[in-house]
This record gives sequence, C-alpha cells and structure tokens, in this order.
Amino acid sequence: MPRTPLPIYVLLALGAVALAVYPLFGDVFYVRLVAKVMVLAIFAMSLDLLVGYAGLVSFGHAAFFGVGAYATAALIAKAGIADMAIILPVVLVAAAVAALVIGWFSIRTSGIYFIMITLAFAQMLYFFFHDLPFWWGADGVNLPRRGLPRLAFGDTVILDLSDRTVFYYVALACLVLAFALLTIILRSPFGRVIVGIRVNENRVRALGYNVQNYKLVAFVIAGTLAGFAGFLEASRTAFVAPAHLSWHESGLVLVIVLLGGMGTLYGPILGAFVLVMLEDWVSGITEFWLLVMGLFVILVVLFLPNGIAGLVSTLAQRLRPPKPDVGKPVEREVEAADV
Amino acid sequence: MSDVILETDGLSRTFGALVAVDGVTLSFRRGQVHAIIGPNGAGKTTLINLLSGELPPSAGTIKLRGRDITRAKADEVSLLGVGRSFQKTNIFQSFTCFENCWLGAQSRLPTSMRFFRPASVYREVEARARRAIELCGLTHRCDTPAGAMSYGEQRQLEIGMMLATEPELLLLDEPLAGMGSEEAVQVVELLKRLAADHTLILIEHDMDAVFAVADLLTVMVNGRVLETGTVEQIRASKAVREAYLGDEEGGGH
Amino acid sequence: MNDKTLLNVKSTRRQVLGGAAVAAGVAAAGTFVPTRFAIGAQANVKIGFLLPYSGTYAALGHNITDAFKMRVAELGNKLAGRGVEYVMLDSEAAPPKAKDNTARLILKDKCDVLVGPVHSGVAMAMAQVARDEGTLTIVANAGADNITREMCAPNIFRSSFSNWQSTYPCGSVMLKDGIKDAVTITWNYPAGKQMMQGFKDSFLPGGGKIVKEILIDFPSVEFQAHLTEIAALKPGAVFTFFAGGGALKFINDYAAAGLQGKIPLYGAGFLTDGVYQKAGAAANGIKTTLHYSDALDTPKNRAFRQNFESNAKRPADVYAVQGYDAAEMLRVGLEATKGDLGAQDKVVAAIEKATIESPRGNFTISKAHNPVQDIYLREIVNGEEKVLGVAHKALADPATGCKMA
Amino acid sequence: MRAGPIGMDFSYYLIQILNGVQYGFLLFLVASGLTLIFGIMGIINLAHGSFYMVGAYLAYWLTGVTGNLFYAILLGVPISVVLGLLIERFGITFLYKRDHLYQVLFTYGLILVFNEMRSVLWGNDVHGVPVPDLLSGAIPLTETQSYPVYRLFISLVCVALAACLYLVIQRTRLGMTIRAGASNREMVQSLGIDISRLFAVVFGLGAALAAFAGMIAAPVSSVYPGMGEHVLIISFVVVVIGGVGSIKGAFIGAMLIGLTHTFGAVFVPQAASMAVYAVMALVLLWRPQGLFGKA
Repeated sequence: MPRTPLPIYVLLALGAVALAVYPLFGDVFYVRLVAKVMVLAIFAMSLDLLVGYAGLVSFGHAAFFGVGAYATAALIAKAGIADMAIILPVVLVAAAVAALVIGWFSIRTSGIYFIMITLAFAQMLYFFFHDLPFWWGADGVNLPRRGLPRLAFGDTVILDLSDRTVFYYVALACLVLAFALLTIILRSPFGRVIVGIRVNENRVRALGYNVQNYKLVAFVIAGTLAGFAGFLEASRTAFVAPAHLSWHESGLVLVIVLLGGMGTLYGPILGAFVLVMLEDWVSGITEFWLLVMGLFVILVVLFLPNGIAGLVSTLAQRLRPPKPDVGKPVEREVEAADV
Repeated sequence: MSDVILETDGLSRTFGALVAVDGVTLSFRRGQVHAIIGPNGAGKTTLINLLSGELPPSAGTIKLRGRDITRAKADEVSLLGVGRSFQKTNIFQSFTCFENCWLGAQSRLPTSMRFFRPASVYREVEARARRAIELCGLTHRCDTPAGAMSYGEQRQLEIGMMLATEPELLLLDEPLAGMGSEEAVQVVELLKRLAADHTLILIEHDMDAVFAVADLLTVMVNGRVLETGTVEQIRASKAVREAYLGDEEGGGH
Repeated sequence: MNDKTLLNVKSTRRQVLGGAAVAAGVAAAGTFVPTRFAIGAQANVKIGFLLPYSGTYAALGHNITDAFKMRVAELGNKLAGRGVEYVMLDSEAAPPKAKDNTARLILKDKCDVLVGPVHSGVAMAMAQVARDEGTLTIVANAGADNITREMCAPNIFRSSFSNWQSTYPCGSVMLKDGIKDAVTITWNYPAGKQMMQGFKDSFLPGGGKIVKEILIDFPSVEFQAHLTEIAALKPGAVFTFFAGGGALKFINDYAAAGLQGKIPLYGAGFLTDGVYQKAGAAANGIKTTLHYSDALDTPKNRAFRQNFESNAKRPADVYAVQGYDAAEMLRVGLEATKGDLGAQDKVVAAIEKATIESPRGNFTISKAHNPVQDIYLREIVNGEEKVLGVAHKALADPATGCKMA
Repeated sequence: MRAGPIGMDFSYYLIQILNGVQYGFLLFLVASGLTLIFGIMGIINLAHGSFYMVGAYLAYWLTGVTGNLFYAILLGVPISVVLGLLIERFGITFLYKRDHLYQVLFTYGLILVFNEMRSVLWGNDVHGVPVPDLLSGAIPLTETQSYPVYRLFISLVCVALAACLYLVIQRTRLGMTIRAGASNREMVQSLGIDISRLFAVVFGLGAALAAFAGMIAAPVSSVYPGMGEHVLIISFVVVVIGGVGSIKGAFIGAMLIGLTHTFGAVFVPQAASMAVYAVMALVLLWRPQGLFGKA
C-alpha cells in the first residue's frame, strides 16, 4: 500500500504555514491566484480519490464541481440565501445525489466505457444548466458581492466569503481539512478496499467484497467533495456558468491529477499549483497558451507518467540506499484469461 | 464418510463456439481433498471459475450446502465460506505480505464501509491476518512488499490471502504451478495441514503431489468428466490411462 | 514590475504572429519605453485588452484591437500627451476565466483602462470586477443589455450597442413592409433572447403576430429540422439573429431549403456582417438593421475603411468601428483632464457630454453610458450590401434598471 | 402562437425523418472509425473528432484551390490518411500498453494542438463551402417545402460507404482480421498477424472515414473551429449505445441519435441536447454494455 513518507508530511506542514503567512506580504494579484490554486487543488484531490486510488478514470468530474457551483448560485441569486449553514448542506446533498445517480449508471462498466459514460453524463448536465431557462443560460450568472455566502451566529458575522482575505483563509482551511479527511478515509477499512480495487479488482472481489458498492461510494465521496470545491469557486469568483461543467474542465482537472502525481494526495496540490502558475506565465508571453498546454500534456504523459510526486520519489530513492522494487503504480496487474 | 458440501448438476460454460465445460455433474464431500486433473484445455480452471462465481455458467446449477448459488457473484460466494486461489499469482504486488492478508481478513468484518477509524484499530482483523500468515509459513516475511518476495513465497501468500478469509471450502488452482521441487514440498506440507480442517478442491498437474494429498480424483477431458474415483481406481482405469495418464507415464513418470 | 519584459515580448510577438501590421510603430514606441512608475500624468497610459485572440471570435478581437491602435496612431501615438502602452490578454471567450483575467489586467499588469470583450458572458463578469475596482472600462462589442441597464456603473462605457438597440427598429420596418406574422429563430442564449425582445417590443405593439418562437441550442448549427418546420408554417416573414459561422450556415441552409425568395428573411445586422461575402447569392434579399454598414457612403467612413484596410490588409467591419470609437471616447475623456486618469469623475463627465465622430455617423452617450445612435436598414442586393436608409434616428436603449439613467 | 408541429402533414414528417437519417449517417462515419479503434486497438482516441474538423477545413481549402468539392475530396482523403498514419506511428504507438488514462490525456493534448495548428493554418474564421453546382437544387414537395438535393446525396454516399464497409468487413481477409481483432485482441496477436500493420490500417481507415465525413458535411455544416469536438462527444454517445467495437451497433446508435436529435429539436427544443443523453441512459439501463457490446 503506497504510503506517504514522513518528510513529505513535514514539507506539507511547512507549505501550509507558508500559505498562511503569504497574504501578509504577497502581491494582491498572486494572493488571489493562490486562492484559485487552493480551490482547484481540492477539486483535483477529489478526482484523485477516483483515479489514483479507486482506479476509476472519470472524464466527467467537472459535472459535480458545476452542480456545487450552481446549487450555491441558485440559493444566492434565486432565493437570496447567503447563510452558509443552509447553503453548504444543500450543496453537498445536491452533489452527492448527482454523483449517486451518475455513479450508479457508470460503475457497472469499466475501462473505456466508464470514461465515455462519465463524459456523456457530464455533457448531459452541461446542457441541463445550459439549456433550461431557469439556469440563466450560456452566459451564466454574476452573483451580487453582498449576497455571497457567510456564516453568522445570531447577528455576528463570523465568516464573510466576499472578503478576499477571509476567503483565502477559508480556502486554506478547507484544503487542509480535505487533505486530512481523505487521509483518514484512505487509512480506514474502506480506504484499504478501494486501494485494493485499483490494484486488482478481481482479486478483491474474490476475497468477498462487493466491488461495485465500494466503487459507488468512492464515486459519491469524490463527487461530493468536487461539489464542495464548486461551492468555493462560486464564492471566490461570484460567477457561475455552464463552462464550469464543460469537458475541457474535466480534462483540465485530470491533467492536474496526472501532472501532480496520482495516488498521492499532495500530488494534486502540486499539480494545481504548477499548472496555474504555468498558465499565468505562458499566457503572458504568447497567445498560443492552448498549444503550449497541449504539448505540455503530451510530454507529461510520455515522460512523467507518475507526475511530479513520482519524480520526487524517484529522486529520493536515488539518494537513499536501493530498496526492493515496490511495483509501478501505473500498471495494473492483469488477470489471466484462462479457459 | 462425510456429507456433501458442494455439488454441480449439468454445469456448462461456452465461449462462443467453444464448449469449455460441458455438463459437469459432481459432488464434493466435506473434509475431503478432491483433486481435478486433466490435460491442458480440459476446462479445469473454467470449472473453478464457475464454482467461485467468477464466471456465470451457461447452463446447469451449483449448490453449496444444499443452497443454490448458481447465479451468485464471486464476492457472495466468498462470503459463504468459499476461498479460492489463482493459478497465475494474483496478489497485490505493492502491498506488504501482511497487508495482503489484512485485506483478506478484513472482508470478514460485517462491513468495510467504515470511513473514519483507521483500519489498524480492528484487532480481530489483525489477529486473523496473522493467523493466516503463520499458517502459510510467511511470518518472517510479514512486512516485505509482496512484489519483492520469491516466486514460491508469492505462491504461499496467494494461499495465505485466501486463508485470511477463514473459508471452509478451498478452491485451489494449481498451487504448485511453476515451483521448484523444494518449494513444492513446502506447499504440499501446507496442503496436508489445511486438509485437516478444510475441504479442498484442487487442480494440479504435479501428479506426485496430487497422489500424496488427494482423497478423491476427477479426471476431466475436453470439458467433460471422464471418471471419478480414488487414487487407486484412477491409476487402474483404462480409460484414464488412454486419455491422459498413459502419456504422462510414458513420458517417464 | 519585473514582468515588463514579458509584456514587451508579447506585444511585439503578437504583431508578428497575428500578421497585424496596424500601428506596429505604436506598439514599439509604446512598449519599449520603460515606465517604471505609472503615477501622474507623465507615464504611459496602460490599456488592457481583454478580447478573444483564439477560437471562434478571434477575428473580432483582432479587428477591435487593430482599429483601436489605429486611432491612437492617428493621434501621434499619444492620448492627451501621454504615451500609450498595451497589454493584450486572450479572453478565450470563456466566462469562467473572465474574472481572473480582469483581475490580472488590473492588479498584476496595473492597467489604467480596460477595453472590453466580445462575449457577453465575459463582459458581465468583467464589468463586475471593473466596477469593484473602479477601473475605467470601455466595452467594445458585447451587447448584453444588462451592462448598461441594471449593471451600469460610472466607470463603465460601451462603444458598441445594446442587443435590444440593434433589433428594435426592425419590427417597425417589417410592419411597414406589410408583414403581419413572423416566425423568430435564434440561439437559446441571452444575446439571442435579448435581440428577440427588442424586435418584439416594436413588432407586437404595431399589430404584428408571432407565429412561433424557435430557440436552438447554442452553438448548434443544425437548422434543417427547424427550416422544415418554418416551411410548413408558412409565416409572412422570418426574423432571426445568428452571428459568425451560425449566420453563414443559416443563410446557406435557408436558401438550400428553398425558402429564399418565398419567405422574406429579416434579422439583426450580425446575420450578414462579414458573412454575406461568403454566402454569395444565398444572402440576396436579406434585410437587417444595425448601427453601422460597410456601405455607408460618408467621407468619414470611406477614409476609415481605406486607412484600416491599408494597415491591416483586411477590410474593416463593424467591430473595427467599435474599437476605433473606443479609442476616440478615451481620447475625449483624457483630454478633458490633460491625461489625468486620477480625476475619473471629470473623465467620465467629458465622455458623457461628448459627441463622438464615428465612421458610423456621430453619436452621443446616454446617461447609462450606451451610445445613442442611428440604426440603419440594410439589404443585400446582388451580393452587395446596400443602405436603404435610417430605420431609427438616434435610438437610445431604455436603460431599464440603471440607477444613473 | 400555433402549438408546435402538431397537425403537420405527411411531407413534413417525411422531411424530418430524412433530416434525422442524414445526420445519423454522418455520425455513423465518425463513430464507426471510433468504435473500430476502440475495439481493435484498445485505444480511446479523443482526437478522432479532430479528423472530422481537419477534413472539413481541407474541403474548404482544396475547394478553393481546385474549384470543386469532388476534387477536394479526392485530394483530401489521402492527405487525411497520411496524417492519421503519422499520428499513429509517432504518437498512438506509445500508448498501446498504457492505461486508458494516459490515452485520454495524450489525445486530449492532441486536440489542443490540432486546434491551435488549425488556427495558425486557416485562422479562426467560419467558412462556407459551396455545394457543387450539379447538386445545388432542391426537390419541391409542397408549395414551400422542399428537400435539398445535396442532403439526399450525402445520405446516398453514406449508404454506399456503409455497404462497402460491410462488404470489406464481412467478405475480405482484412475484414476477417478486423472482426477477429474486435472480438478478441489477444487472439489476433497470438495468430502471428502483423499487429502493428493491422493497427495502422485501422487507424488510417478511421481517420479517413472521419475526415471524409467532415468533407462531405462541409457544404451543409460550414467550417468552423470547435466543430470536431461537438461531433466527437456525440459520436461517443453513439459508440456507448452501440457497444464498443460493433460496427452494427454504431450504425443503429447513429440512426437513433440522428432521429432523436432531429425530433427532439422539434418537439422539446429546450431539452433537445439532453434528449440524446437521456436516450443513452435508457439504453444503458437496459443493456449496460450497449446494444451489441460484449457482456
């Protein structure tokens, strides 16, 4: 079972501290950008639970991100509700239900089929928000700054997400919490089963686990967390549009997971950081950002299949005395097709 | 003689035009070691896959302790106390030996849909996993990643993982496949130990091993049961000799 | 400001890659002068373009940019005595990116003025950030009614049109042509619906009847099924709004389905602008309304078109006019304060009072900061656009919900 | 307001059915290549839609150069095949042994590269491609209703192509190998067939079919950026409905989606795009592996 080595935790803790103090001296623009990275990192982490741990390559994960964002927007813009104590439960339930329904259809298939079906269902939800007049259409909706989610106790406002600094720290706290939550889940009995499923689904089934149920639950957990990330994104930009559910968004988050290193929870954080910074840098130099992005993705696939995290652990292994090969996380063990 | 634990009636499985298992009717008695032998392509592995729920049969029925499990899935069959090991080593290479068995042992929790307590607090699971490791003789390899163990040890772990699920009936698909003679001796010893308190259904090519442990033999050819009997009966059977053993013995056994 | 070098590279590279020779001198003069401190009236005015430079709308983005630069070049590459510097950011016509991109232009690139987007969704997101940050913004295309209605703000202007504005006169035109009932067909998205609303606001009160309103998924271009339906409904006319590729395909399909000449086709001007040349004979007979026409025969327009074409090596269009006028509006504002953008209220007041001399004809700015302009009726005759006249003189958007109006 | 198409006459429905079938045929050309590449090569190729786009742009460009769509197709198909073979040789080859995840991301990267190259080569404008004079008329059915000859031509060409494809797959040696490959990849590999050549042929064929669809559709769909992605996703739905690797399934799926889309647009315009996916969900409820997929 792949384990995160202690030094990595130390580095992560240092990273969290660095993020916590960054707004004190950082440039306003980059503070905003880091907030974006953190939201994206939570989103990518949720996908990593599927791709990197449960071995389910979902190409429609943006659907849940979008459901979370739209649920937030609907409460704010349609019902005038800004209370986080109401918005959050609604968002989480909406995303979970969407994930349950889509998961129920998709989980019964695997491989190429699973990829295509998740993509197709995400497209369906895309059109749901795009075409139905209730949802503001293609241009999306701007949320009033004053209506953004806040948490109040009586008349005292504790958290007001329309404040950029508050949002920054809320996002940071959520990132740390999401990381902790997924770490706990992966160490639980449930976590052990889904990790086993990725490595060798048939064997797990033969041991007496109802593989489908575990996959479905993993799918729902991941979808719910993605919905939560969507809530944060809607609060961050005060803007929601169908493009949040587009298949390019699903592709992008998959790129982040792969780039950072799937099967590690810190990988997606690294991936989000690198990709956003890369975009910021490249789009300042050339208008052909998408060409650079395309070539970059191809190169990562060919030369960095285990992502930055994989690169780090390879380097670490070179520095340490050789250890027995622990098997590549990339390849799946194939069941003998005996007759 | 003990009672019947597992029985099949007219069990068949086809792949397109190919009939891999053809009308197999067999019964397996509790406490016995029942070996299934036959030349390559006789349908032995397919038969095991049908019994373990890995594959749905095309026709026929399977009953476990008198209960129909023909349509049961692999996980359901496992939960009913049927363990199986695979011909091709089918362990979690990146897990340690202990973690492999842990996953087997954990399957006997009422549910593994537990999300917040670390797996390591489940003492009974740990105890079960350790028992299985001890039984298959890998205690010294407990924390070694499975992928780093020798081939023979991996084969033992294959069985250990199954034992961790505390099955009553074991379906063993060529446990000796690809082993050197010394390793094979160890596994034969293990099989003998297991035979003491388990029912074994065993596919094996190593005839010495089969004759050493099996109470009853079934010979399969072309998907069909040719004959079932004790070691002596099978050795004496003319039909078996012609179809199968003849070649082997002629080959220098 | 160590990203200065990046910006220089960008501007020059864009000139080369985009093949846009317009005001290459401007870019060079404007960007190679180091401007360490953008304080006071002496430093360069930094103008941020948030426009699509890739994807379907790229041509529009380039025309707006080049025409804007052309106007500045005509003024000696200076606005109210200050040098000019450009930052160009590809909006990718992607609304979700708009807020981050706008923030980037304001906070990172420290732009003094934003010149706004083609896409309405981008515009709405951009307008909100611009309003929060108080940066002077000129929307050079996006016609979303809301921008100069409920979302109107002192620092946000529009040099183009509102969707309502471009179709409102067409209802009366059709009634005058003796048409009593019509089918409307457009994409199911806000711009489409706003265009249809403008049309209905004049067609229905005048006694017209709408037989059916067809909305098509945006950006689907599968019109065949709907054309079949129109053929079966046999209305007196069809009123439509499509733009770009959708418009071209609609015109071609309309003719291919045998409807051309049988059921007259009317629309917002974007139906034929930049499209009729490619559609050939299929576009003949289409009547549209818009605040500009390529064929406007005024000295100002002729000079503008000639100048643009010799610079950019491609013909000018309505988008170029809007970019050109955005620069002109900025000039008017800046000259009122001798280039001091800090006195924003004076800049705004000057633009509000001005009469902008535009290739489209002179126009003024409403209280809600939308142009008050003539809307022309145009027709495609034998593959050429003809101006039939002014469909509505000095039309102002109703500006419903704008607190400044 | 008159309520929708109720009370429309026979010719109206005839035309709508023709519309749906014609759209279905185009989808079939794209989806059949996609399903073959899945089934035989085990590759999920997101860039397949890009061939459709490339085909359309080639049609636009070459029609401009040669003055006639037919010459454009004659020149354009070989160009697309060469492009397909190059991509197979220098890109897809690296993916055969890799997880689907890598295939998805690699070909996703390819889409971005294709789009930007298209932008550099042909710009971002939308272009029309003239219908050949020979086929530019319309067949009048009633006073106002008629059906364009060119659309009929598309359907006929697609029928001919589908028939050819059927004959090749059912009657030739190559077809036999393809069928065997689609049902059991490992077996073909073990039969000593030159697998890399088979893969190249299949990929080239898929590229040619998609590009041809783009070319023949260009006069009716016009040519615009992003046209490939729209077709790609709908073709995915077709493949999911038909079952991976099944040409027959792709055909039936394409017809189903073509008709659903057409009638959906007429009867439930607000939900037409969703209707297509709803049909997919229904089929999956009934058969999770698609209509003709392997269980």
